[in-house]
Amino acid sequence: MIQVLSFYLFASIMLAAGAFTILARNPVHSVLWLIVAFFNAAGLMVLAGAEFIAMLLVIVYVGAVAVLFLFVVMMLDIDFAELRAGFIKNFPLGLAVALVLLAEVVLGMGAYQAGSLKLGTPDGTAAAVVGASNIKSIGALLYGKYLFLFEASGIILLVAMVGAIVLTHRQRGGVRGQNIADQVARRPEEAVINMQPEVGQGVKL
Amino acid sequence: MAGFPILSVMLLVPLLAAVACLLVEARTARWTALIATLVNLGLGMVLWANYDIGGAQWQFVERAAIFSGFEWKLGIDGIALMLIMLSVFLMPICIGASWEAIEKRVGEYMAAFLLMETLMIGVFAAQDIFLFYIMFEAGLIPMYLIIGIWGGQDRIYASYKFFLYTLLGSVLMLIAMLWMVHEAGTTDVPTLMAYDFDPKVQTWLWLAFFASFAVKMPMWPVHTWLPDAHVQAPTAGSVILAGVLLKMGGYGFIRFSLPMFPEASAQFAPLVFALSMIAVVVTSLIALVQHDMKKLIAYSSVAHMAIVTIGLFAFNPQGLEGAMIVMLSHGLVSGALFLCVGVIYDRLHTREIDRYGGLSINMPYYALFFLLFTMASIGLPGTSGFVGEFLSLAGIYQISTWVALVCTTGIILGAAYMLYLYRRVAFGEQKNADAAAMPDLDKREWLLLAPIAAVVLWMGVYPESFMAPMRADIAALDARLARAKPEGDAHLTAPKPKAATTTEEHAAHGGAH
Amino acid sequence: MDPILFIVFLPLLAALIAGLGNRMIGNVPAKLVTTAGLFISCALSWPIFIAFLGGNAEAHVVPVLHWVQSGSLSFDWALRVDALTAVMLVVITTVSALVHLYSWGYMDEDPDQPRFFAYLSLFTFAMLMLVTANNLVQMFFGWEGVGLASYLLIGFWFRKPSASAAAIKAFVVNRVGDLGFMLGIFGTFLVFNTVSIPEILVRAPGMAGSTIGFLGYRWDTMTILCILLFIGAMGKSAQLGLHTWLPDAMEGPTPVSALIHAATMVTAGVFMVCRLSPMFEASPIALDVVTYVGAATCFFAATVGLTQWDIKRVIAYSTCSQLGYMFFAAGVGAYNAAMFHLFTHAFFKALLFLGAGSVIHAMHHEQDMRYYGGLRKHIPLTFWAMMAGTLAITGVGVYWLHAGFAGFHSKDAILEAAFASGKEAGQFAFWVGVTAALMTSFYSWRLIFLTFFGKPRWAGSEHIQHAVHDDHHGHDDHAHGGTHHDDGTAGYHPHESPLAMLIPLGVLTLGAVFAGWVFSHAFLESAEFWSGSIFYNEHLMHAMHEVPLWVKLSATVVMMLGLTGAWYAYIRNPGFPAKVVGQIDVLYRFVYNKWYFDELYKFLFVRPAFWLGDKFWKLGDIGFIDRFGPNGAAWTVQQGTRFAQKVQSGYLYSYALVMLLGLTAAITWMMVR
Amino acid sequence: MDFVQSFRLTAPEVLFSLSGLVLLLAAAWSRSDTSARVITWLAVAVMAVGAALVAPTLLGGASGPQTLAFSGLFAATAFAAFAKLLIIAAAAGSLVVAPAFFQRVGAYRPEYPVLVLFAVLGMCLMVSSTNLLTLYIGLELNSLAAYVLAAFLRTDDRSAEAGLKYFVLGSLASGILLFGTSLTYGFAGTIDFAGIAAALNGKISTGAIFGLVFVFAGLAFKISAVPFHMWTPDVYEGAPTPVTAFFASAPKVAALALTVIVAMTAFGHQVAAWQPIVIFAALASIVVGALGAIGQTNLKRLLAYSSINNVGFLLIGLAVATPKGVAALLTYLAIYVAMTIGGFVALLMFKGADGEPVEDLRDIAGISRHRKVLAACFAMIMFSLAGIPPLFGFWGKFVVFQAAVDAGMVALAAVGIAASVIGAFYYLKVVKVMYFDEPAMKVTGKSDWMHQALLAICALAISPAGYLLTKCLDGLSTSAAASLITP
Amino acid sequence: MIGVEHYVVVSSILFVLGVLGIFLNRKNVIIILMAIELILLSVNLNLVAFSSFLGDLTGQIFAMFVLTVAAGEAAIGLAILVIYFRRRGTIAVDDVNRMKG
Repeated sequence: MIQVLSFYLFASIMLAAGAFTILARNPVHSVLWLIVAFFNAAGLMVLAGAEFIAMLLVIVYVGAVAVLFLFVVMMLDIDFAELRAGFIKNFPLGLAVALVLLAEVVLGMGAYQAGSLKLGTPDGTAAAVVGASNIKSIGALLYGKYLFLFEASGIILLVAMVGAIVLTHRQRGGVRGQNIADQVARRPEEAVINMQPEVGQGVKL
Repeated sequence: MAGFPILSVMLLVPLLAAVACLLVEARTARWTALIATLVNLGLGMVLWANYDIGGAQWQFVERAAIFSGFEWKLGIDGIALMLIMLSVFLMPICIGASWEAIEKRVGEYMAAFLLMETLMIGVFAAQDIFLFYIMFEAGLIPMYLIIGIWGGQDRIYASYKFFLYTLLGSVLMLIAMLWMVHEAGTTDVPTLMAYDFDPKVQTWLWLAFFASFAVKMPMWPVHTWLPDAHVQAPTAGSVILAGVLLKMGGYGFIRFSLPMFPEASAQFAPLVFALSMIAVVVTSLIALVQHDMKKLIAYSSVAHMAIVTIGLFAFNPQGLEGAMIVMLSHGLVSGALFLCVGVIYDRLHTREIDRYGGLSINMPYYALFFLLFTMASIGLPGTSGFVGEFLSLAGIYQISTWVALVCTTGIILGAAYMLYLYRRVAFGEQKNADAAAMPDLDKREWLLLAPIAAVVLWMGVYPESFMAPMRADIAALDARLARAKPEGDAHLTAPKPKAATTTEEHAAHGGAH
Repeated sequence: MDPILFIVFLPLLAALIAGLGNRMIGNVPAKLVTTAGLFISCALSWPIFIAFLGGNAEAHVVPVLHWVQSGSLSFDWALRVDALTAVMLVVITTVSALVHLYSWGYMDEDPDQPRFFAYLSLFTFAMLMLVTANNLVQMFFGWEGVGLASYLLIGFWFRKPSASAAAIKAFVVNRVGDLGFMLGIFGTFLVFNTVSIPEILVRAPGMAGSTIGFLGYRWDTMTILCILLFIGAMGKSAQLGLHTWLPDAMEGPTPVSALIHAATMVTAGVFMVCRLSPMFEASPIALDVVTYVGAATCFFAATVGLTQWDIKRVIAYSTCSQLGYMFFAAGVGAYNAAMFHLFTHAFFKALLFLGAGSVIHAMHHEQDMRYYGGLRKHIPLTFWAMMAGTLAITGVGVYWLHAGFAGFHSKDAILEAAFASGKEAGQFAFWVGVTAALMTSFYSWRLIFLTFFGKPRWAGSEHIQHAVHDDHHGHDDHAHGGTHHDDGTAGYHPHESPLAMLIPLGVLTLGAVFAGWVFSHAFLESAEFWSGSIFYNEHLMHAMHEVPLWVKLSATVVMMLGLTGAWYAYIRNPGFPAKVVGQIDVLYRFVYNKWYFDELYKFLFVRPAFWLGDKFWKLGDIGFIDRFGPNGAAWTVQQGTRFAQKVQSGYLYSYALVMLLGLTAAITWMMVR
Repeated sequence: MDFVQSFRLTAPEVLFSLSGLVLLLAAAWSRSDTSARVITWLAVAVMAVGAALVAPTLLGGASGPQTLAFSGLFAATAFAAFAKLLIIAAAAGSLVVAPAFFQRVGAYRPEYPVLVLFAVLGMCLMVSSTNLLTLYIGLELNSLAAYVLAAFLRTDDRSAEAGLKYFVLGSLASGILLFGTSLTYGFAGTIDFAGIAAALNGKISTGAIFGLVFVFAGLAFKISAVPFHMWTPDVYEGAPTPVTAFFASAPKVAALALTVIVAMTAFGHQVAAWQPIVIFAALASIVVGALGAIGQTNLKRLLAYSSINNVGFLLIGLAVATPKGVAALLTYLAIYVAMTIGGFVALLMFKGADGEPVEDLRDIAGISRHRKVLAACFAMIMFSLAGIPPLFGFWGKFVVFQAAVDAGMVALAAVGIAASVIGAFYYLKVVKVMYFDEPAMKVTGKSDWMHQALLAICALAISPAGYLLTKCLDGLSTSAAASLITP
Repeated sequence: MIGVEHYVVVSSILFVLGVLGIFLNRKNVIIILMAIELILLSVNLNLVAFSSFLGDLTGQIFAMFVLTVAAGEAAIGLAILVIYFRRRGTIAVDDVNRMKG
């Protein structure tokens, strides 16, 4: 019973937070709502028995991604007054389509009826190790069967890093460094020229 | 001759010359093109001379399995031979016609024409259905460029219309070809010609081919690209367009539609007849009111091509041979007429009929040639036009007297609009000083027109030269079509016995005394 | 080498030399070559004719060249010589040779003489090909060939708009006939599986009673074939309905009118019917059609001839009318009579035309008879020639002596045959023929009286004034040109034509006078002469002799009536015609305007053709096919492009929306599937 | 687990990752232009070696269990090899033309070739994937690199916008794909393609169907099939031209190959379910691509629409759902790569006097007068893209339609080919502008020899001479298709 | 008892919320990036739920990879956003409209 209650609690808060994320006018609020959503999602995952992923979610998202968002929001120095969240013209259409999609997914799959989903049958190669914790089982799989992709995901992160740096890293242009040697070596005869212009001719530099 | 790949060489010569033309400057390009086309004409003569009339149906066959899905297979029968001859004969004339008229981008122009020649020969020589298609379609590119670059005022519209119209027509044909190849398991044209497709499917296949060939011919009501294309194209472009490109449609009918789908051909013959009848009458009437010479001749082409189609669908040797001769004749005659227009266009830079008049006075030889081709166009006996028209109409009469009657009115209307044109151009007083000051044909123009005139008369007086190579092929086609041949409405009933007695009486009456 | 080859191809050769050489070889060589060619042809033709007359010649065919072989349809170039051909050969070559000669004089001042002579020779060649044809297609070749030559010659003075218009008209109207001819050939081929004339003629009688489909109906085979072929003949021979080109054809130089539009080409239709007479004999209905059409034409043309003022047009309508005689003769089965009339008519009509040409020549190209008058004294030789021609055409002769001018023999034979045929159509034709003969006599004499008698009325003519003006220009003040001379001559002095013109007149005069008398036996009473080349209706020939006397005399009587009437109206009481015209004004105008055929055709065919062409073009091709076809497609594509560009708004959210729409659509489709 | 065998099978990928890392290090230490060039060439060399490693797989027609590496996460089949070769060729092609382009604006950096290399790695994973996870990793590796590349010209407004649009929509698409993946996983109980195929046999639950639809939707984005194509014109226009060339070629090959793999293996028993979607996407792509292109004056946008149009034809090969169709698709892809690279190289060669790129259609008016060869090549490419014989582009359409007809889908072929006529219109327009119009004399800049060489190669490949390759292409694509679809 | 269907429904709603976030927003690109995170979250939730109910860890592994990639994606996305902002001085979605047609 407590499970059911917490499920509905987590789920409703998560959905509400999600909704506020996209509706909030202030991006900072959005980020904060996003964090709320993530926390509650982690809760749901814990309920489903996936502690490791739940923790990972909190660590990666809340700890890194959300902070990154916040950081960027701050850094970009956006005039929030201007960023009134308006809705597009074809909002009703979009909303309707989205709701239709939702309805179809829910109704179509029969997910509105408890216990109606007929899931597939796994082949058992990735079943949890009996007696081992969730994290241990995952670890065994990750470094065993999925080693190859694990390595590949490292490259993804590398690419993300390289990409982010390539795009944003820049040498500040327009900043002139001082070259003392040049300044010292400068002679008056290089800087001052005596000229005797004709009347009405002006000086040609 | 054995073993010498003469057809491939005929394809290669203009191709190489085309590449060469792109690289050299104007003068050299002209000569290169002329020499190449003359060489090809020579090769064509050799081909004709070595063609064994009454020999194998397919001669000079070459094949090389160098492609996947289709083959490099060339070979000709009498029908293809004649059309190849037409192409190689007209090409040097086209080059000559462009000798002075084309001043800008000569190398590219010559290259386009030479490429065109390769593709035309390729179309007629291809024995692989896809090879045919490739050649057939590829011709659009050089023609598009010829109209678009060297054409007249509205060349852009005309070139688009030409290209897209014909492209749309032929893509459906490709689908049909794919299906046929799938069904028959071969891309070999002679094999396909003998393959019996299910009559139900033939209907669709026939329609798909029809879409292509009808546009190419062009048949009413998909003819409207032709006047535009003709009017805008440079003289030589019109010559090749009318002379050879239109023939591809007829060739398509005779090589594909008829032998491959005899039942469907019979089934759709009424459609063809209806369109042809409309074409003859309507386009002739339209030609009557044209003010632009090229447009007039273009419309007359539509009418003439309608005679070709009725001949083809007459299902008898007269119709088929007549259609072939009309094609050859029209190739020469309309080409020559366009040359005639070109001659005066080069001098005065207008095709407006009203700007001319009384040209017989200052250009008598021009008037003579123009007259000859006019007469050939309206099918005066003794010229090539007559033989073809006569046979076609004689052929169709055996199938439908109505069609024969309506299409034969073409000889009246044809005479009306062509003579009306001739009258306005060559007769009457000289209305404009500049038109009156135009000099008569120069040597180059003589060289262009005289050979065509000679062949037109030759074909009119002794068409046997042209019909003999085709006879066996037409007979084979006729035999193939025999099973689907519709019964004509004119068929004869045997004299009644009672009537026979009256005849005798009558004869006795006459001879008794 | 058979002489027929020379007869036929010499003119062609000459035409090519003169035509292609044109100005390069000069006038005289061109004229020499062509004229010489024709005289040689003529000289070679007469022996053939005479041989047939003597009964010691065989019909034979000279092959020339293979022409067409397509399936079972095969025809060659070949020259057939038989009695019928022989008749035509002499007519053609003789008249043509004379016309060539005549043209030396008549066309003397023309700058384009080589062209003219080339055309004439070309025409002769085509005509010879026509009459020597052994198959229908070669006949058609000649048929069209003479059409071409006729076109060229009518339009010879192509600067004149009326001339080039007349040329086109001639060609196109002839083509209407040719339509029938071609269909006839097709039908013949369908029925007999050959186009060879002898084979067809042998098998034609056996076809009677069989039927054939045409335009969805079943018809009696021979009837429909003959009628179709006869339509061709109607076109070429200017029969009622398709006659409109002939008067206009007078735009051509007068020698042309003489050669083509009187003596030879227009008789091709008669020749064709005679050549195919066994075919026509197999179809009584077709024969009746021929009879009625011939009779109607005969009457119609005669009425119009009564009213015309243009000297050549009068003769042209007269020709038309005479052709009607020939046709109804053929229609009643008297082919030999038809041919005989053709033969004699060739001489006297050519004579009339050449004579008219001589008059015109003398009157400085004035053709309106209202401005003639009193020319008898100025050009006496021409006058006498014309007189001979008129006597011949009106059929002056004495029945009891069996002697008269050419027309007397032939026309009387036709009328008798029509009466004797016993058929309803024949009776009709007889009465029409008699009536027409009356009119013929009237208008022929009217022509003579107006032209040669009375006082000169030349002053009204612009041509004459022009000529006078030019004459006086050098040495006289032109202010008084014409007004000086109260005698109506306007000071103009007509001159007799040169010798080159007079010789042909002389020769033809001999023909007009003697041709009937000399040849009537051979033509009318000798089956041996025809030797099977036409259907010789011996029964009818006998019946002709049995007709009542009044029938035999009728032609002569009406001739006298006509002569008297003309004399009264134009010599005795010149004001009389105007009075009569005033009383029958409507009728007069109807006849004067040629029964409004031209207007009718213009209204029925010419204008609608142009109107339809314009509509088909502007409304059909441009307004409908292009608009809804290619341009419509282009427009649709253009709209699609605009829409596509509008959707591609650049906004992220609309892109996302489209993706979502796509996704939802796919899901929805999957659910409702 | 036999690591040796696995490494042998993944040798090209391992090579790409390791050399990518090494080159990245090299890039980190040397920041001059020259070094960027050198690294570019090194990257190309690496790709060449990679190609050499891949080629035997293709020639050997590898298929079956012995192609599986790393616990079946990776399959080095002939099919994958075919796609990889194309990917490598396309990537190398778009790489060698890049330095000259970026150098003018001083924006070339050694990270560029490294990113391309990693993108290629990602694509190799994609085409070798045997399960949804490999698919996803490969896809994202490629996508992330691609997002960066799109925005690589960071001083350029359009480049940044392109990057942003690409990123947002790409992420949405991968979200859709992932959602589908999760559903598929749930309803099939596995992420292995083979397992999915086994589980989703016969009549399947709506959930699985939805999974299928979402997966296809995600993939459709990558191949820019209508209606998931909206990003294409904007991104192609905004991205630096060499990047656009890359986008239009290599990822398209990878994504299409991947789509084929998913469709034919994972959902191989559900042809009836996805076939209508693919058919719709194919026809819609043909039409929308053509319609969109007609109104364009920007050449890059035009080529973008053209690529959408071509995807339509490619998808017909997939819609046929037969080995022959797959082989046809591969053949078309090969030709498509040549045409696309050639087209963009020609585009790169349209330069003003100062080397500034000329992208507007109006500015290349009449270039046939003063840049004959360039114009001729571009015209050839246009005709080829339009599928007009005798240019080789026709062959691609030909085989695809042949496959369709052979499979009895005549109506599809007929509609598709009829719609291709609309497409011909805008290709013609380009030719018209180049050949018929009066010269605008904007294209006056000199071309890099590398560009010329590459254009020459592409032009030769799509010229009628290309037909000589048909036998080879046919053999290879047939064996590749056979390796994928084992009966 | 909470069944897998509950999770599916919840994640579907979240998914749709994320999608809505992308195209209902027209002022701020950052929100769009967050919406994307929501979508990925919904996917993860799905995967985890299925994994749990299937008794198969693959889903969780998958979710891990999704997390990883999502992190990388966020980094790249923000980087692009940054350079976009640098160039244009705005991140309003309405302004990301220079290329169209």
